[in-house]
Amino acid sequence: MANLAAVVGIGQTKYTTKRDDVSIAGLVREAAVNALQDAGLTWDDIEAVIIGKAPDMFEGVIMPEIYLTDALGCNGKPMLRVHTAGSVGGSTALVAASHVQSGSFKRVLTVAFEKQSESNAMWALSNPHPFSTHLNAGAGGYFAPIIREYMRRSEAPHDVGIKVAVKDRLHGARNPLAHLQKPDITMQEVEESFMLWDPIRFLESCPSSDGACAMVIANEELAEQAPKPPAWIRGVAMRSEPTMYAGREEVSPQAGRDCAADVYQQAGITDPRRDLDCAEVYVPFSWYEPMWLENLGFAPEGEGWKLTMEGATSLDEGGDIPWNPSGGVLSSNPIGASGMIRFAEAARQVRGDAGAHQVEGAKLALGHAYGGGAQFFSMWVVGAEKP
Amino acid sequence: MSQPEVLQQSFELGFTYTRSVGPVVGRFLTELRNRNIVGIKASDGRVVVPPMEYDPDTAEELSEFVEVGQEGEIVSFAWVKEPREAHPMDRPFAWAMIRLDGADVPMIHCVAANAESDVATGARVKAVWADETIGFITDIRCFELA
Amino acid sequence: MSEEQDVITGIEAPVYLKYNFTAGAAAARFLHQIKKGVLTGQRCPSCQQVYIPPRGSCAACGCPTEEEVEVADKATIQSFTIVTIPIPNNPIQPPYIIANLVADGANISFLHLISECVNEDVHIGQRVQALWKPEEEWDYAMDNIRYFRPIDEPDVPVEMIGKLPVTGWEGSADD
Amino acid sequence: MTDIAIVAYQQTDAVSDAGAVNEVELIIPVLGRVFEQAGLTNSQDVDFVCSGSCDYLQGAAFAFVLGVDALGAVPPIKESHVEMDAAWALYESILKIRMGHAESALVYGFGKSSPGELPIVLSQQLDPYYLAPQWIDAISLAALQARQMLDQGLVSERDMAEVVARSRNNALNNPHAQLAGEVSVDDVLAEDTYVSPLRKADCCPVSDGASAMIIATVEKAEEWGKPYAVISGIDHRIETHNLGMRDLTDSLSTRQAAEGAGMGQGRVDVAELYAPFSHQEIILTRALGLGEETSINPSGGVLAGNMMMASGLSRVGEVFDRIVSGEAERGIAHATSGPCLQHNLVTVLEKA
Repeated sequence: MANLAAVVGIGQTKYTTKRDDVSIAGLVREAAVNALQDAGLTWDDIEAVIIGKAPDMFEGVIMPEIYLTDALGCNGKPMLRVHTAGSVGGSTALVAASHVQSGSFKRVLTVAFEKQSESNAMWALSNPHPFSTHLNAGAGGYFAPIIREYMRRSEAPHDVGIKVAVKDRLHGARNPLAHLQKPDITMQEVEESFMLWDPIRFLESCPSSDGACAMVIANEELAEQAPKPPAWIRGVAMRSEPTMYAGREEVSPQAGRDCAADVYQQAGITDPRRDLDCAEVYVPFSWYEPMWLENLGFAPEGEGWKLTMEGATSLDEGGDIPWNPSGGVLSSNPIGASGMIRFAEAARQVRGDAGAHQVEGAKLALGHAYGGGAQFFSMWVVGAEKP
Repeated sequence: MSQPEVLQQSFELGFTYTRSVGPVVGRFLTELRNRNIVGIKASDGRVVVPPMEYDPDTAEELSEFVEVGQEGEIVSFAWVKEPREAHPMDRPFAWAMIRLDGADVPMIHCVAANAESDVATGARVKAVWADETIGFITDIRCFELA
Repeated sequence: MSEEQDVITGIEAPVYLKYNFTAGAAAARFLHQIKKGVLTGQRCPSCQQVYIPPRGSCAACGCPTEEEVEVADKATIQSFTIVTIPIPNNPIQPPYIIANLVADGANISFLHLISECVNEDVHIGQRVQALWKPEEEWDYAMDNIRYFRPIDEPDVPVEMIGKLPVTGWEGSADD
Repeated sequence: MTDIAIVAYQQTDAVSDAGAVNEVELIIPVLGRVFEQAGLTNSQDVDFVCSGSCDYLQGAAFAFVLGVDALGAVPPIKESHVEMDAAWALYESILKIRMGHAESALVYGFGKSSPGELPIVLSQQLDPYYLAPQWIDAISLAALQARQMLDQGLVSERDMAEVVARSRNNALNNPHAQLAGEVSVDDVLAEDTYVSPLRKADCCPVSDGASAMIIATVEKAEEWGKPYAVISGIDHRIETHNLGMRDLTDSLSTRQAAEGAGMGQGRVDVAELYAPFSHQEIILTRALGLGEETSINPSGGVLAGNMMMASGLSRVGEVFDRIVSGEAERGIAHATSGPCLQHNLVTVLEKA
């Protein structure tokens, strides 16, 4: 049986296109210091640091924990670097939690970051390789055909993605840290935005952001002494499957369904829409909201889009299950940190500390991340109450 | 099933990264452009060159800059007989840890010399500036024996 | 002195590394065959599925694949996207269609371009065939196929995509 | 704390150029053998999988994603990855077992370093403003460290040559070694310097290869009925990235890790140390306080073949092999990362 663990401090940076005032270390450091402050702790209180980010090619610094040791106060401590593609922010939080849940550590710091302005994610993700056709047009090029197949199967109206794009930006406008601030966004504006990878429009895609997110995770005893309410970790799960194999279900991957079932079972959730108060789910392209609503069991297969269209996932429409109240990946996307932001924002909700995007009375929340060809999944459920 | 001949192709993985440097690294590079070298004072009072942003022992932000000399002493060196393509020199040279005058912590840079026997631990070296300084570590083109 | 000039806030850092890539065994066999104008996949000894391009293993079963299987240069569109932004370092000009194509005789899709079509008419289940470059330009590359173009065959029902024999698609009875 | 059993270990030969083998083709045979050794079929038979690799070794982002193709991950598995040596993947897997979310795990590491110029590739691990733009290769940094040792009289060139000669001779008994032979100290000393003061023989070769291990709770290992060794402790520590602020002639973080892992609580019969340069073996031996009773690097160590991202795990595997064969009762394995031994991990293994 895992030891209890809880999030006792959360720190983020303001997400933006280019943080031109800090070094890579400075960016990572800022989130970490904010998390320590939130937890009322100093560097000496931290026993180990777990860091995550997406491919090293994004910043061109190989195994950056080596250079970031001092910025994160790690001299003489254990430091671990996780990399599980786009899900890495979530996986990193889970590996950090396992440091405490295993009983090996009392309190650890975890940080995930991306300083995407140092390079060009499109370049890093579609770097030509010998003997290959080099038709890889970035993440959007990869996911667009899968979205098209979802649209065909579900017979969803064409404007579901547009609605998600608007909803998440309106959420983001409540979150001062969100990269995109578009309080006046309209369906028409999204619909008229440039079609990048048909059927994905510009405003249905995530931005490219600089940013870092950090959390302090502590054991039961220290969490109970924490100055601010802890977010108790009620379930943790990861699943992976290969990128391509014959007969793979790409629209609703088995790995996502299995991962959700695992984390719900641990948290005692039988009906996620009813039992959870909100969810922070990795939605980098708007259509992934209805797709994940189904994959995560919030709606029957083929009907996820109905929840979206009913406003069930919208704070502004008073929905019963707000998704991405922080604005989500569609409002801020420092790739390596995006998963951890989902996990941290879920924790903020149950700590009652989410400011203008607080879901009133939130007690139980889901944090979700995915990566690779929608093949790596990591999830946690956090609660206001101790399990 | 036969093993086909091996297929090989060279490729370059390359990008020119646009790095923002923050105030500490920025100050050092700005001074380099002006042909000055500055260090920073660590929590234990040691002067570190190039300046670190965060103290290794206390993890605190560092901010007290100290101008140091452009000459110093070799603390250790490695003699490179066959420079690699990426290296800053195309003839034999040394990488060295150099403790600049006024600094406590050595920095690593290259030293131009005619022969390995000319270089020694404890030898005095001085900075040689690039013809044009732009605010980059290679504004110090190399060190040479003083 | 320094006060009179702008403080440096950013630098350009060129990071260029040279590699000598060697194709894996499965890829090398595939590339030797495509240089002759033949598309070759590998069949999993366990689940019998045919992978192309082959990677030397069945990703589902995790076992090595060795049996080589020739597949057709006719294929079915499993899905696609119309891309309107350029690919870095690639001469193809947008808008262009990139499709997930399953060749007849294969069970898994690969990416390739669709051309000689009306972009708006391209659809899932559509039949296409490779347009090869002139033989004298063939190299160890999938680019030997310039693109795929629609052919006059009935659409393949979605549930049949990825299950056609190498002999192709006759069209179902109710077409 | 739950004791962890190592049940199986396998590796490829360390080779200078694996040639026409992609990541999956490199891994699959090793995984096949390690599952066979444990009496298992594939990753469906373990509860967790964790791997270590580095994209930049061969210059392709997401190298580890292809690794998943070797696992038989259908239906989906619990799987994670560290962009580090697989010794740290072992560490992560142990936490997973200790938290009760797994009873067994597959750990593997792989690297194809031959496609790039490894010492130059590794220069991009350094500070991206001051050091990486100078392209200071990893061998030159080690040479700076060796010179400090020599200047301070802490080692002689003969001491270093003795490490090399012992490595080459020990490697004669290691079928996976890349460099092995009856080499004398004088043979080594007769060699010219390479990056002075280092000779080429003082430096590990560049190797391609992979290794894999299966661990489990002791209860599970008993159930499987295979011989096993017990991991009684594991810890790792990192040091400042500023080489000028470290005492390069010592390895403080190795000592801290050894203390954390409980190395001092018994005799050390065998030690496998990840020392890519001969003088670093001496630094590590001293930092750990190893004496005459300890057989150091009986496999030849990484001077006989350094499979980047797998070598740290291999050190653990080598000690495991010696314990289950009865050659040793208790041993330690060391792994390192970063320039001049910046980050160090120590595992203590004991007879079951």
